[in-house]
Amino acid sequence: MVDLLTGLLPPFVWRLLIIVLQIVAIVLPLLIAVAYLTYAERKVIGAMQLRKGPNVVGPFGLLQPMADGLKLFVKETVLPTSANRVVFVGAPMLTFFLALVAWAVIPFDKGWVLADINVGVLYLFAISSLGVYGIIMAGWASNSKYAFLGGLRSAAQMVSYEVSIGFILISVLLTVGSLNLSDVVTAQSKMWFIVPHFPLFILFIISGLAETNRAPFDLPEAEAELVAGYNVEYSAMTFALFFLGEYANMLMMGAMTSILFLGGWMAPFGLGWLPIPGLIWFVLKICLVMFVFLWVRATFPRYRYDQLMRLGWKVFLPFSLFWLVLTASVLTAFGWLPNQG
Amino acid sequence: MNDWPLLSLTTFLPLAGALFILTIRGETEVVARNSRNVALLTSIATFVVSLFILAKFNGASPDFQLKETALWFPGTTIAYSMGVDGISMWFVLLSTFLTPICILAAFGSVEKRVKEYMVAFMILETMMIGMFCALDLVLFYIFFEAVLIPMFIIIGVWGGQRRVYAAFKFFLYTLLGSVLMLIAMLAMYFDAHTTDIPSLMAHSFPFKMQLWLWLAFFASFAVKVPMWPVHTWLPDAHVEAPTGGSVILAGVLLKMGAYGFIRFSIPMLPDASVYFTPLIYTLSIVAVIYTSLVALVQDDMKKLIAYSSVAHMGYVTIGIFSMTTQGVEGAVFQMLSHGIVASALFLCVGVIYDRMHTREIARYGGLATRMPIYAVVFMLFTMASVGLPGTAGFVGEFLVLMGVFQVNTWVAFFAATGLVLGCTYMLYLYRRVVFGRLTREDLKGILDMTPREIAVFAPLIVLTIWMGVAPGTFLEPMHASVTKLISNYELARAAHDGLSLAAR
Amino acid sequence: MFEIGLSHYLAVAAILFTLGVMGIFLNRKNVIIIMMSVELMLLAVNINFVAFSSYLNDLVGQVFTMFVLTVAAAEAAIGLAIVVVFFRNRGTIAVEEISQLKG
Amino acid sequence: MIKTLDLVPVLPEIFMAVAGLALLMLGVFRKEDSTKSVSVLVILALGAAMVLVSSLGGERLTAFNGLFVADRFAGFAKGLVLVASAIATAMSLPYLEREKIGRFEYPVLVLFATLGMMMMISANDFIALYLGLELQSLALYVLAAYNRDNARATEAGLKYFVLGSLASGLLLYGISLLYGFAGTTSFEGLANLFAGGHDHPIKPNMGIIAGLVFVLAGLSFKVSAVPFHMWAPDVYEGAPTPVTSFFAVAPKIAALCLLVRVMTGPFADLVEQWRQVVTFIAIGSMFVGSFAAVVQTNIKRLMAYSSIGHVGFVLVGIAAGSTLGIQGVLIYLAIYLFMNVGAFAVILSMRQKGRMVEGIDDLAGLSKTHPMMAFVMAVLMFSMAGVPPLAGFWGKFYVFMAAIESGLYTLSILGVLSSVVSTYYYLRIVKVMYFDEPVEAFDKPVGTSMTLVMAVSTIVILAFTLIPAPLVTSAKAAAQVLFPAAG
Amino acid sequence: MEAWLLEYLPILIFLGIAIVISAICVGASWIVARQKPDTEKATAYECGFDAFGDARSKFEVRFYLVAILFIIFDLEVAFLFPWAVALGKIGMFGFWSMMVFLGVLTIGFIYEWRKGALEWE
Repeated sequence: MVDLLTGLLPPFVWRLLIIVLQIVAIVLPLLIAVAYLTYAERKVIGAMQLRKGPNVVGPFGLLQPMADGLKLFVKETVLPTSANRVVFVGAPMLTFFLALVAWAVIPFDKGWVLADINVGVLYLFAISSLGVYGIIMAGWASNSKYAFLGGLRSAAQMVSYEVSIGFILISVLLTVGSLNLSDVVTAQSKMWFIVPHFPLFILFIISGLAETNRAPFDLPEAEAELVAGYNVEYSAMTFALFFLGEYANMLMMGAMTSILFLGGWMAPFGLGWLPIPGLIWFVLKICLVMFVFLWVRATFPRYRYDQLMRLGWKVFLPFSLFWLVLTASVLTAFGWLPNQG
Repeated sequence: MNDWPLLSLTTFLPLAGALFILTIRGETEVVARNSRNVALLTSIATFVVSLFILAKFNGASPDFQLKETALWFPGTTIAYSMGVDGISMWFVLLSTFLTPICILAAFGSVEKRVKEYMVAFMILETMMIGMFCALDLVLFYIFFEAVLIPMFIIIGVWGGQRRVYAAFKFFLYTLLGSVLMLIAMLAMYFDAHTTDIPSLMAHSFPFKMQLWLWLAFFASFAVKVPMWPVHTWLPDAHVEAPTGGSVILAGVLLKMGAYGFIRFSIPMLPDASVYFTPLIYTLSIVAVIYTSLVALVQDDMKKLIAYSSVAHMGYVTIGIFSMTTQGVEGAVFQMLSHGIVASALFLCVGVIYDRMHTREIARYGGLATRMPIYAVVFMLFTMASVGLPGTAGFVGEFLVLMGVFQVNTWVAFFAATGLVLGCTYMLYLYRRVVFGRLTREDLKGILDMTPREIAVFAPLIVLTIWMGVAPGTFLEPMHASVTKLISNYELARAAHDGLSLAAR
Repeated sequence: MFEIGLSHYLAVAAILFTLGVMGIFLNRKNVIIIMMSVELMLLAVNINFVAFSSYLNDLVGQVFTMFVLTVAAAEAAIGLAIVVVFFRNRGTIAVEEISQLKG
Repeated sequence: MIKTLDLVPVLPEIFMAVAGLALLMLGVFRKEDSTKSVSVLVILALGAAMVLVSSLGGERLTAFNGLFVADRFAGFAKGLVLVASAIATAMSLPYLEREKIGRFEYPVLVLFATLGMMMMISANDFIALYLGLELQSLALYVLAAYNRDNARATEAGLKYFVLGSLASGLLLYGISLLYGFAGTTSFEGLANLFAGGHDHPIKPNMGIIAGLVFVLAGLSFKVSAVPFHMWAPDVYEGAPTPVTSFFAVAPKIAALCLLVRVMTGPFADLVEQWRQVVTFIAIGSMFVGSFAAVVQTNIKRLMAYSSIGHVGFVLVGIAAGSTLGIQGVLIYLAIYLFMNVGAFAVILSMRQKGRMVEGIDDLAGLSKTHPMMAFVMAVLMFSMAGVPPLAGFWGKFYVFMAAIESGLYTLSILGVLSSVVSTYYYLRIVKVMYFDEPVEAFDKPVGTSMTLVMAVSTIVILAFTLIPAPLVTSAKAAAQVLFPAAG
Repeated sequence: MEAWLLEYLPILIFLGIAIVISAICVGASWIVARQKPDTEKATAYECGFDAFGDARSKFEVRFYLVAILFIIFDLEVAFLFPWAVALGKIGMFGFWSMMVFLGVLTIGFIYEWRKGALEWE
């Protein structure tokens, strides 16, 4: 049977087919995960506030995300007359697109990675940097004051925290000595990086919140000040794409946190002997991080914008820089650097 | 005074004077008076020192004498090298002689910014003397060009109505010519590997190169002489310059070009000189006749004298390129006499200009009645300019004509025609200014020459007559140098003729 | 399969570079576009360097690229700052308005 | 892999970098206005750097694996640049205080720009060249727009920035082509490749020639040579005057020295290829500099064209491509330095009723109102025109001497002719000062630093003819380093 | 094609698929949903008032400042990436080189801090 198939198609096409299937295998669960992340958010926060959360559509409200999606799907796509149409429509597409493609280099389990490139970290860093464009484009193209200001704020916020994320990545890379994400995970086989780099872990989580415009840093969409920020003019599917992209980015942050600090697919607490596949551990870790994200949202009040920027530039940046120097010094001084030669 | 660097002393004494004048401070009146006095004393002292040069000069030797050499630009042969031969010595003396006269003449006529005027004049004198003494190409060029700066200032600040135009024209014309000379000098340096003038005289350049070099030098000297058709700056500069400036311009600066021909073109580039002699003859003849005709119709005295200078310098170039002993000696003598006579004529104009503030010939007439001394003096110099035997002008013109007659009768003929025209315009000028009836009201109050003015003219008169009566005094010391020049030249010409014969 | 060689990279770089230069000279609208054109030129240069570096198997080109990137960033930062002060003084960043100094 | 790191040749640069950073910190942590103290310290730092440069001696030393070279040539050029920067800083201070735009960043930026220039001069590899050039340029862009509340200054900064980055782009593109076709960015490596002594000298192909032309174009921008000169007049006019006085001297000297090093280093054996280009640029610069300046009424614009013309003359020396030519270039630059700072000291003193004036006509009658200033300016103008016996003449003399030696007769003749034209506008300034009637007198006092600069520059210009040997010999020694084969 | 380039093939395909997905999402909704725009609907939201002025006018210069700071620091990170990976190979020389670089940047950072470039209000 297999021989027949391979004979039927030239090997190259065959290979393409496999790749496409792999991609589908990533994208579909991802979209479902995103959908249920929104559900989880409402449920978790509901529980924390002693409410029930969605419970009407389907059992335990499990079909609520589907209903939301369908509603947005059949809504009218309003294009403001003063907007720049191409950019206006392009912005959510870009955001969503970037949220998807970032997953191409994530190792879900040992060897389970779509593209095992040796500059994975760089790729992630680059893709997440591009995220700003979607927001700026949306804010600008809408030609609405709220959207514009929201877009600018959001962009400023994202770039501010991206700098410290960059330094955090460097500190981790110093310990790993490779830009390949699988190598990053395997380097933690003895000890997860959360232990030596604990302050960095905290920094990373917080920066991740800021980077994804999550509470308490959800300034760009602060309803009270800016109506809904950069996506005030968006409706229907264009809005849905922003929404999806944002939650996919959250998941991405969770994945990155797991890979960088929580040992990726590896089992915790010496539980490696259990017949549980790495993928499960990985997903569990992402869920844990997501829970923290939701927890934070339910707990903390929103930051003021100036406080937010001050935190990014005056606390995170100096500290991550300091930690970087410290890491490099310690590793160099004790000869613990990887790939010494 | 045996070991004294006489030439440097002569050259830089005026500069020291200039620096001294710069330090004078105080009330405008006092400063003016002191500056005048210091300048006069310095220039007289310079003249006295320069007389020592004459005294120490050995007229029998054709070589450069009183030589001084000092290292200057390491890595090149450019050196501070000074020396005089029988020809240049006279120009040094001419310069030192005319400067005090100019300064004295300026006592009455230059009223504003006297200090600056004197400084400029002193610097000018240094540059002139240095140029005639220089025995290094580059040193020569430095002095040759540096003259422009003080002269530019003199014309521009103390000049007449169109002084700015005249100053610019003077500066740019001369500069344009001399930059080409600079290129030629550099080319010579790389061919001969020296900038020493005596050594360069001994060096023979390839003929092709000579032609280009000669043209480049010609560009510079022709403007300076000035030769027709690049003489147009001269009338403007003369007319606009203050009297002292005109005197120095006519007396010394014009000689620089001709001196350059004698010093560079002929000894260093003999073949090219032969080649281009017809060109020189043609231009000179045109200059003599054309400018004489132009001079005839001038109604500005200074302009008329300026054109006469162009004509007289035409004789000089003819004489130089006649390449005979009489011709060259005549040319040099003519330069000296023209230096004296033309200067005196400008001073004569200055005398009445200071009184009437106009140079228009038509504004004058019948001055003889009110100014007898002036009439006599003016008469003397008019005659000298015309070439009356017994005055300085005669000897030079006569020798030039004799010299050129041996070489080319047609040139001699045309040059002689020029003489006649010269008589015409000078006498015509004299008649219109001095004779006739004194009709104009404002002239009736005009006063005759003051003792200061007489003092200015006295040495000039003496010299004019001396040169006319005993030209030997001046011709003797230069004879050896001129003979050497001619013989070298003849040698080269013979070689060239041989070459061209062989080529045929 | 279509093989991409050095010359293709060079051609792309040359086209980008030309576009950048044209952008500076032909653009009549906005100073920001000029700055983007400058960046485009530097990008073309980087493509060149990296392509050559790979072709020559020599790291210097990539090192150079890093430096160019950094300097380009610094240049962009300073350029942006200058544009801002210009805008504050003149209230516009249109290219035609940059004409107070004749020439 | 990494050899012993000998930082001795880079000591002056390291010192300057540390000093710059320290002064930046000092300035930012001082509560009150620290412009004056930082300026003085910057001048001292420049002086100390000069001492360090001269203490290196004449030996050829390299650092950073041959990326950086310190030799006699570099020492000479750095000396000029340091002097120029120090004088420019000293001249700026009174202006900044008067115009109330004094901030301590100004001297620090000058210091960093100077550091960039020193790196440029010592570059022995295109990477080092690029970095030095950019360090210089970036600081200069900011300086041009330094008076940030002035529309003209910011416009000047913007223009300078746009065209400067364009130049960097051209230069880089050229470097990338050279790298690709020659396989190295090291000056020595390139020189060996093109040298005849090499086993297989690379025939300069189209790529290398194109790269060379781009590099030349980029550097021509930086030295404001025709046809890449158009930014200079606008920037000179628009930038604050002390900045202009800095622009006119130090960066120009540095860029020209860089050009010298590039042309005589890696491309020494391609002289036939680049000579035509340089000749063309030189002729263009000399003529544009001369003719365009004639119609100017703003003295800063005039100085811009004047400097374009001077660059043309310097390029004549480079086109000669010989020891004598480079010697001439260095002598020219040294003299140019003093002529320009002197002239700018006068321009900076042009104030009427507390306001700066920039018109040439404002100089009218200066010889009556400020005789000494007029004298200084006249001396400098005659010197710039190249009239002997002033120093400016010798600069021109040496470059034309070199050109004649190399047989570039047409270039020389065109050059001297253009110098006659340029004389016209220099004379015009003298004319305005000496021949015209005074308008309004300039404010007094002129200021000590200005007087000092004027006096020093005038003395240098006048004295050079008397005592040329020190400059001439050291320039020769510096030039000889670039031609090791000639010995 | 070289082997290492093949590793990027999945990414390329992923990019293509992601574009298609996002296009389909918008496009399908566009087709399925009823499109009935009117002036009120298509005007930019401004708290119920008619929009006045151009939204893309001046905005605070601090955003530029943040952008400029970001460019500088992000580039710094770009330098750090290769350094971090190769630090083991380049040893003390590499370490100290980067420390000098970071030191210079820190000084710049302190300067900005003192100058108030990091203050938002």
